[in-house]
Amino acid sequence: MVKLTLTGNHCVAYAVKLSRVKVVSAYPITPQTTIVEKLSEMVDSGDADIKMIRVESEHSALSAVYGAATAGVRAFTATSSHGLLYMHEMVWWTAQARVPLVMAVVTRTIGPPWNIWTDHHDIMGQRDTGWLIVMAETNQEVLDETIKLFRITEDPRVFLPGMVGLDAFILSHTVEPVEVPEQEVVDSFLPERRQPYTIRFGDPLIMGNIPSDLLLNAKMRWDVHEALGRSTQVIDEVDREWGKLTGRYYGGLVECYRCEDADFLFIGAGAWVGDMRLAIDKLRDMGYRFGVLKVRYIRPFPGARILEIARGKKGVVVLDRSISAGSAGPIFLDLAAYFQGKNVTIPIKNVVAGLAGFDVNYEDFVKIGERFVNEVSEVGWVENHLEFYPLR
Amino acid sequence: MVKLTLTGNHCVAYAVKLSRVKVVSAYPITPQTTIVEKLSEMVDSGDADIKMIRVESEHSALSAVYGAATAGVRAFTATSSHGLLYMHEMVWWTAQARVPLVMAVVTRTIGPPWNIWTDHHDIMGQRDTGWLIVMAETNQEVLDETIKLFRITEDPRVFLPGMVGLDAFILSHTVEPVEVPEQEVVDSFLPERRQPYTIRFGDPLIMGNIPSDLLLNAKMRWDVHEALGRSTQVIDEVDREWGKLTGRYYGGLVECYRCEDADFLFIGAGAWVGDMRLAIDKLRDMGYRFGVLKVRYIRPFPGARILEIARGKKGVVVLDRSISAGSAGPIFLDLAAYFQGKNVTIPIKNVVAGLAGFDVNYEDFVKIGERFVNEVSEVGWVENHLEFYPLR
Amino acid sequence: MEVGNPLLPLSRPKIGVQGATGSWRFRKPEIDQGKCIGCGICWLYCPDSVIDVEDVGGRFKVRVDYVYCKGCGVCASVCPTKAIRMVSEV
Amino acid sequence: MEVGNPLLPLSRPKIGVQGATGSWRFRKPEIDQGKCIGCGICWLYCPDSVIDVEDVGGRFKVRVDYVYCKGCGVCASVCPTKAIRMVSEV
Amino acid sequence: MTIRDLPREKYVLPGNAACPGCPETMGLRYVGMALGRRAILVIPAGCTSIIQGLHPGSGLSFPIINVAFASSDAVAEGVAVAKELLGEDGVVVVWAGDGATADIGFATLSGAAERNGNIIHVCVDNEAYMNTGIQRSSLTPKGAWTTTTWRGKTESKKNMPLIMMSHGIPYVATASVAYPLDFIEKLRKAASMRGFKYIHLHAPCPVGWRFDPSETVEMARLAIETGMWVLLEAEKGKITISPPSRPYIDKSRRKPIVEYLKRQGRFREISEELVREIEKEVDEYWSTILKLSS
Amino acid sequence: MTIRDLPREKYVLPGNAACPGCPETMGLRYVGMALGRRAILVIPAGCTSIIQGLHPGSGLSFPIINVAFASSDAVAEGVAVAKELLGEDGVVVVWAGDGATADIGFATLSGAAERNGNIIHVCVDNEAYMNTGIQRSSLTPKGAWTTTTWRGKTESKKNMPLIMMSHGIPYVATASVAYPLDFIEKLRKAASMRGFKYIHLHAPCPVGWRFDPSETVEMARLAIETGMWVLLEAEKGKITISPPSRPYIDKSRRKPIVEYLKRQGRFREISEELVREIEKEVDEYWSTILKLSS
Amino acid sequence: MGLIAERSLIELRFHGRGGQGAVTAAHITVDSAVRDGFWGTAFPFFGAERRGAPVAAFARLSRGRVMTRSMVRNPDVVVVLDPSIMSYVNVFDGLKDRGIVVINSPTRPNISREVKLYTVNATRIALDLGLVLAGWPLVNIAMVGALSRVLGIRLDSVLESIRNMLSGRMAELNVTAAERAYHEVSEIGGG
Amino acid sequence: MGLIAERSLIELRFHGRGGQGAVTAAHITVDSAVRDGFWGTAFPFFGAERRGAPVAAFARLSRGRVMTRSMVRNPDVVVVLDPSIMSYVNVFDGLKDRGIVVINSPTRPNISREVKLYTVNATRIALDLGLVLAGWPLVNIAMVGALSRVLGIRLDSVLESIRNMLSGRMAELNVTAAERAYHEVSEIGGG
Ligand SMILES: Cc1ncc(C[n+]2csc(CCOP(=O)(O)OP(=O)(O)O)c2C)c(N)n1
Ligand SMILES: Cc1ncc(C[n+]2csc(CCOP(=O)(O)OP(=O)(O)O)c2C)c(N)n1
Ligand code: SF4
Ligand code: SF4
Ligand code: SF4
Ligand code: SF4
Repeated sequence: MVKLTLTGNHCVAYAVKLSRVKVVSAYPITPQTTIVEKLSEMVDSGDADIKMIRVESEHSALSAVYGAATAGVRAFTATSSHGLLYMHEMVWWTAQARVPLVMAVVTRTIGPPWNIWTDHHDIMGQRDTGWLIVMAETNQEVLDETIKLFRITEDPRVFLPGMVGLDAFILSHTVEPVEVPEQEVVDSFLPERRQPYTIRFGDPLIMGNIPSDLLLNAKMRWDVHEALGRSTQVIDEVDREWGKLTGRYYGGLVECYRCEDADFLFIGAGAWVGDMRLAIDKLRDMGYRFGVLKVRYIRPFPGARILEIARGKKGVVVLDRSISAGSAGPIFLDLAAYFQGKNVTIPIKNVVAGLAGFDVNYEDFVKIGERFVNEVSEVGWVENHLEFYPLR
Repeated sequence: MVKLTLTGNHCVAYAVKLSRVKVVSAYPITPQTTIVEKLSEMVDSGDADIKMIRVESEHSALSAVYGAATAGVRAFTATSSHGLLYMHEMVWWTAQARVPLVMAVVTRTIGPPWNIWTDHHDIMGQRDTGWLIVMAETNQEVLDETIKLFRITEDPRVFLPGMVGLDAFILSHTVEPVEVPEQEVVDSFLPERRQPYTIRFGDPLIMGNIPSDLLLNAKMRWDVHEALGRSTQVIDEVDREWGKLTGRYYGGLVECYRCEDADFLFIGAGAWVGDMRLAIDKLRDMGYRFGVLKVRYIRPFPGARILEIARGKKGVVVLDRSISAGSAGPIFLDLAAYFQGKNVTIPIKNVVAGLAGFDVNYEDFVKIGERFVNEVSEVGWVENHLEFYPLR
Repeated sequence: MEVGNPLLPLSRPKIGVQGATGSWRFRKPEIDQGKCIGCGICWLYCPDSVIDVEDVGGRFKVRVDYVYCKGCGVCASVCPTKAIRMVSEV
Repeated sequence: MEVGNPLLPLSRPKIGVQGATGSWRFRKPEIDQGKCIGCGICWLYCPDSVIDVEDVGGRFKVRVDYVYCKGCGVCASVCPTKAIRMVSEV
Repeated sequence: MTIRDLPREKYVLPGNAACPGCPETMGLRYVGMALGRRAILVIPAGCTSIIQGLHPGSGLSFPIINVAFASSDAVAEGVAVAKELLGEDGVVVVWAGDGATADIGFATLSGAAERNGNIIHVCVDNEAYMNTGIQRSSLTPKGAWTTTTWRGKTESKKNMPLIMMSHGIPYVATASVAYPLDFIEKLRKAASMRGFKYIHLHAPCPVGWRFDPSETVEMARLAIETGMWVLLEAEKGKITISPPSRPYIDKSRRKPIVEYLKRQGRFREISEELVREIEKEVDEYWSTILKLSS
Repeated sequence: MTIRDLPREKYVLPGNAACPGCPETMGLRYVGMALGRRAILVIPAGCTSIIQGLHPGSGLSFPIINVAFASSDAVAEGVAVAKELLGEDGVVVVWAGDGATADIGFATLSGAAERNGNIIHVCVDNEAYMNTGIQRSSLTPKGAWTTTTWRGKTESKKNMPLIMMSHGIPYVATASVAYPLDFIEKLRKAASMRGFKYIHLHAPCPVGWRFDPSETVEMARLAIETGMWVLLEAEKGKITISPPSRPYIDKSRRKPIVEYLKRQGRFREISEELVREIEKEVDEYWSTILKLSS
Repeated sequence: MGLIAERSLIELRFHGRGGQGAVTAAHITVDSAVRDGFWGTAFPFFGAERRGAPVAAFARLSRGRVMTRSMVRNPDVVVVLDPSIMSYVNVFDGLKDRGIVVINSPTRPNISREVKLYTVNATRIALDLGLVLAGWPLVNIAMVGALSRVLGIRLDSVLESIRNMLSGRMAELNVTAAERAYHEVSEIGGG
Repeated sequence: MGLIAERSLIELRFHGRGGQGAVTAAHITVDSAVRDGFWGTAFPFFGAERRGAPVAAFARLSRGRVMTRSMVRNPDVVVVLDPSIMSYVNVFDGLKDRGIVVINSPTRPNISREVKLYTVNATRIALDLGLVLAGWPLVNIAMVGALSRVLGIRLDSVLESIRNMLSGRMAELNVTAAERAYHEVSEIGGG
């Protein structure tokens, strides 16, 4: 275990190398670019035994790693924002083909206007596709989750692709101390590549022709959903094992900070959770007992785990860094619908903030928390369950 | 007003012609193809005064109509399934550019395996993008909504693009009687093209360069959401006016069938609502007082309207023809989250059915309805709020 | 989950995947074995692999599988000795 | 919603959109008016439009806008009479 | 090589879902004969997606990855790279229609060519989007009716062989379903070379071109005999005209182009003027390739 | 035309966000001089997106639609079609980098070319993705360092002018920031023609090529003088070498290619063998275009 | 007053081969019924048709609006455009008890099920009129003529509909074909 | 025992020009502090930098993990790599009361604010050592040397960090630069 100061993007590159990925294909886009650059450097300097396919677009990047994975090797790509949108068709395709592979998504907002800062519209927009989606809070988590995703996606109970999200710049380009595991540790953790089928010369296996039995096809689609369900256990197991190996256990699908004795919760995902932690310390100083529930996995959506923790609380604030325009923030939608489904009545406020890279910090969260407590105690519920921050 | 027997796709073509669209660009894909073919035929026979741009992909199709619209004319495209996924980047782009234009989406499932039958994964996957989305139940509605969308999207309170969804084959290729309005009626209904800005020779207006003020940019994004909010009123006005002109008023965002005195509701969108209507007639014969609430607009999501109607009911079944894998059906998510936000506790069951084109008819809905009533009366709530139909 | 799991979108080669495509036919190739010189050109061009050849003393013996022959008539049109005649089945 | 609404992603041309880009400079073009033959070649090539010319009796009179000149040195390198010298400002 | 030397194993199975007289199954049979069990096929959306028939069976007996319309050469390169790393030996072939090749998938193709990815791209050119019901592609010839060009296409057929030669790849060849031995030899030659190989197979389609299904081969042959389609190979920028087309270097030996056009329903309404224009373009094309073969 | 005849109105404004010595602003100034207020610019992602500076201002004084990376020619064709319908007269210009032109946007470009859409596509070729920090593009020359080719690119520069000529469009031309009058004339000529026009502008970038910003023009000129870049026009398949390149038809008058390479940091580690290979490719290219100019 | 006026919903299935116009037949049937004041829907079997391959199309006729959009699983009426496919396809699959079958056939087909059977020699009619495309007799519209008689749709409505859908010589030939079939169709009784 | 050990969190802002290595300076500062057992984060001002344009980078140093990820709005310390930009950019913007400013300057700058001011002639050091790229003296690492003295980061940690981040001759020259700056930096007192 070496401690290095690394950017989030370099953490991705290290993780890919340590996971003994065989084929990488990616297309540059700010702020993902330094991942590809670092990997290129590792490859060209002989530091990593990876074959790079330097494609002409993101659609081709995901296509190329899909081809490599289908042919039998571990493969990786990375992108961001418009790049992710441009490969959207292949995002769907790879999940339904049930081919495990891993992608890093440096979350960045979507244009126009051109804007390279973070928000989560890009990655949240992929939440229907059948991919596992994990969001990192720290660079360490970026590195750890990338490695773990190979193990999880290649588990026979899962066999789906997965993406790890890291916030543009505030993780991707920020250096902080990171413990980089030894190669042997990773080798002992990651088994040989497993996948549900492999296309081979001489073996006439046909992938993807038209189904005759539509019900069977419907079940294939449903099994993508079920496999995500099955992955919850795999994630838990893998996270525990990684914890044993490295001392870093994150709690599986979600991570809690001061939740047990809290009256209120902040729920959110991504890098800004750090500021939420700070904020609730201050809020507690102010007499408001808040906790933070970090949603690590967006898919599978950990409704049951969240409910376990949130049950009995006086109120919950869901912070979304994107919005499903015309409805509400996507984490809120998943969560509130789940609560509704379980007949749980807790006031939930959805605050949509930090869009288009607008900086939000612990002071903002303090304000949001304070306002929320007042609102709930006055109204007994929330007046308006969806709010933009900062209010006009 | 002429009554013709037309396929859903030909209804689209007629609507486009009647709306005096100037530029059409589209790329063939089953089952959308007959829209383009019909329009091509109309153009080549001199029947419609439209300029067709016969592009090489869907990304370019939406790009071309976006260019035409930005330059100042009414424009239209159509696609389906993989075509919609392939143009996904431009779907986002056009909404945030605030350029009104209209697209028909013949809803078709997503591969692999290749499959041309209907489900709603394609169109529901666009629900974050800021587009208006309306789903048709009948060919008449296809024609009417396509015309109306030009008026709604070009309303200064809205200025967003909009898509009309019609189910593959069961609308697109099914003929049924349709009343086609006279050109004069449509002319009196549709004003001259309006748009928020137009790119002109000699006028150095720059669209889309990088923002200096991230909060302002965040507000731009939020205004896409707000504009969808504002569109609810516009939709209502326009639907009423169309009703006056043609006698066909659909109820704006949602349409009800025997909801008033119902104990239970089916809620769903698209062509299969017809079978829901039949089913509830049978269910009522069986003693179960059901009604059907048809969600016409997916975006803006009509949470408030639905709640108005559903309040006080004993239970609701939301039928989704797609799933946000790892969570639940998208209409359910929007709806249940909205109910949670308003502290409304009604048992809601999400039945995901008809995936990959698997045929579902009124008999199936009868079964679903019956089961639901039994479940709710036994459990007092729903045992499991998400179910695949048919159960294994 | 592995090859063979019905929930994977995988297929295996199968003769007659689309059924007995001979039913599509409205005309039928008849080979006049007297005229046939056994060159194998019909075999080479038949788009559906329904002509089978056997080497008999340096010449091809040609046989059509009528269960699957779609009756396109390509074999007749390429036969250099006009040994194949398309006969209507309507 | 129309042009001018701040919620539209629209901009208008502006001199100095990136501030006083003269501050980027670490060297500065100085024109030796004695050597200058007024050909206008520096004007033609200056990537930033910061050289202005005036027609004075069939010759160009050349002036640099130092508020914005980034100091690239292109003008100096293309000047056929070496009338422009880049002077360090560090 | 003669007919007798060709393997008889079936890679296109009887009872598949192709139309009668389909040029794509013809071509696929030749791919089987040329490469046999050495090939993995990567197939974007197109008629061949349908020809395979319904899951869980397949009318084609190759290892096949069906892929999204615009993705094939990238997928294929991924497969080729992985197989090389795994030490498994064989040939990765993209089998793509004219639409997948020259339209939506063109950037993907061009990218793989520029990287010199080790694959063979076969463009099976039936000159329109047949799978979706005969729409114009960039390879539809001028004057041809399609369901998106009711009065005939107004633009010329994009010259893909020339464009691919301009990519400077190791091997470009054209072929025709009427000349299977020539096609098979070219496939085998391509398979023996490293890097990106492009073979453009002319494939007249009875459904889309409106001729009787028995005439597929005849139509393909007429294209050669009229000089509308030229069989050639290009290595390192140098063109060689292939034997079947050699006689037609001499323009006087070419059949009149109308003989080809008038046999096809899609050209029914073509004007004489347009025919002359097409003739001129054919002459120009010959003159360009003859320059490049010198 | 002389310098004196050029308009002085500013289309690139002082205080924009380009790097010192930027070839793209140079080129944009010439577009302004050539077409002035007659132009609408369609600009995909690239350095020019940044050069405009921050909203709500802009360092460029054209009507501009910034567009998604792979969409520009389709957007531009849409604009052109609409403007024609509206009866508004002007020129729609795509101003796109080498990446937007030859990589991700290549299918879009090729499609618009095949349809003969009435636009001008200018490829401003700085031979890498500069906006994202110097990554390889298909137009990066062999041997050049980029941040995705640390040991030099192993493939050759894709030959876009030749590829676009093979599209049979009305007008293809190459240009260089070192020869503004030539570029301006070509732009004006293109603007006077109907259909799809392609102009490929060589644009040495000090940041990405690693040379002093004062040398942008010198570097561009060296490319011509060594024969690495050839100024030409092609109409109807016929090539004409433009005056600045004419002397170099005679190989003996060309400067040695190393003089060009050694001046650029990106070629610092190039081997002699590779230099010879590049020389050979340049000779081959000249021989091809001379064939096509005969 | 025919069947169409008696029942609240009639479900039909048309059997033919790809290229034979089963879908058009279904469409014209509906269009004609609509001209008579009824409602109807028609749709193809949603598959990739290949020329010559057996295909099916469906229709529903009703007094009020047809609400269901699902596949026709139990047709009241089956129309067989091409009798030769009966050796490959079970055209009676799901047919309601005592259902109606209208077959293009010169002779009385051998049917081992209790159905109301009608035949008409549509192939003969097509060949007589020269309604042949690429070797195939065009029987689809003639069959609509026969069917309309069986259902009680007015012949005039059918002819109007044909003229509306087709044009020129093809319209007139098919009008004649439909008229002939309307008059020539004959009931055979249970099989 | 320096500042770094006294405060729970120190926020820094580095001012320089595009290409001058302000981001690297911030990174090495953090890396050195981490070697001393502290925690730290460093990040660029997220913008499109152009060579020569004024840019900023940020760092946070702390005993425990740094939780906040937001922009540094009120720095404790400002480091100015290039004094000439002070006429264009207000480097004191948001600086905490009695904040620390470390400037690369040969002379005592004129500052009308109450700050703790340190200067070092990093340009001189760079020129002396021949640390020049394309006409620009490379002062960034020298400034880290000076800063480490001000903050109380061990010089050895800084040198280790430099050797780890750079290699060959560049590493050694910069090690020398950092050492010299460490020793030459001097406090000027409030302005
Ligand atoms: C992104 C996308 N757009 C459109 C389609 C629909 N589509 C499937 S096949 C096809 C045409 C194929 O034409 P071509 O490549 O020429 O092959 P052919 O069918 O002629 O063999 C089209 C447009 C698709 N599958 N995916
Ligand atoms: C779909 C998509 N992928 C990637 C990017 C990121 N991107 C923006 S500009 C650029 C490179 C542009 O290179 P080029 O076209 O050569 O123009 P230059 O920057 O050199 O002017 C890239 C990769 C993007 N904006 N969109
Ligand atoms: S008719 Fe066609 S399918 Fe039948 S044997 Fe001849 S070529 Fe083959
Ligand atoms: S130094 Fe550069 S920016 Fe300044 S005047 Fe000269 S050419 Fe223009
Ligand atoms: S349409 Fe043409 S290419 Fe496609 S399957 Fe039929 S015959 Fe073959
Ligand atoms: S990187 Fe090169 S092309 Fe881009 S703005 Fe800077 S100098 Fe211009």
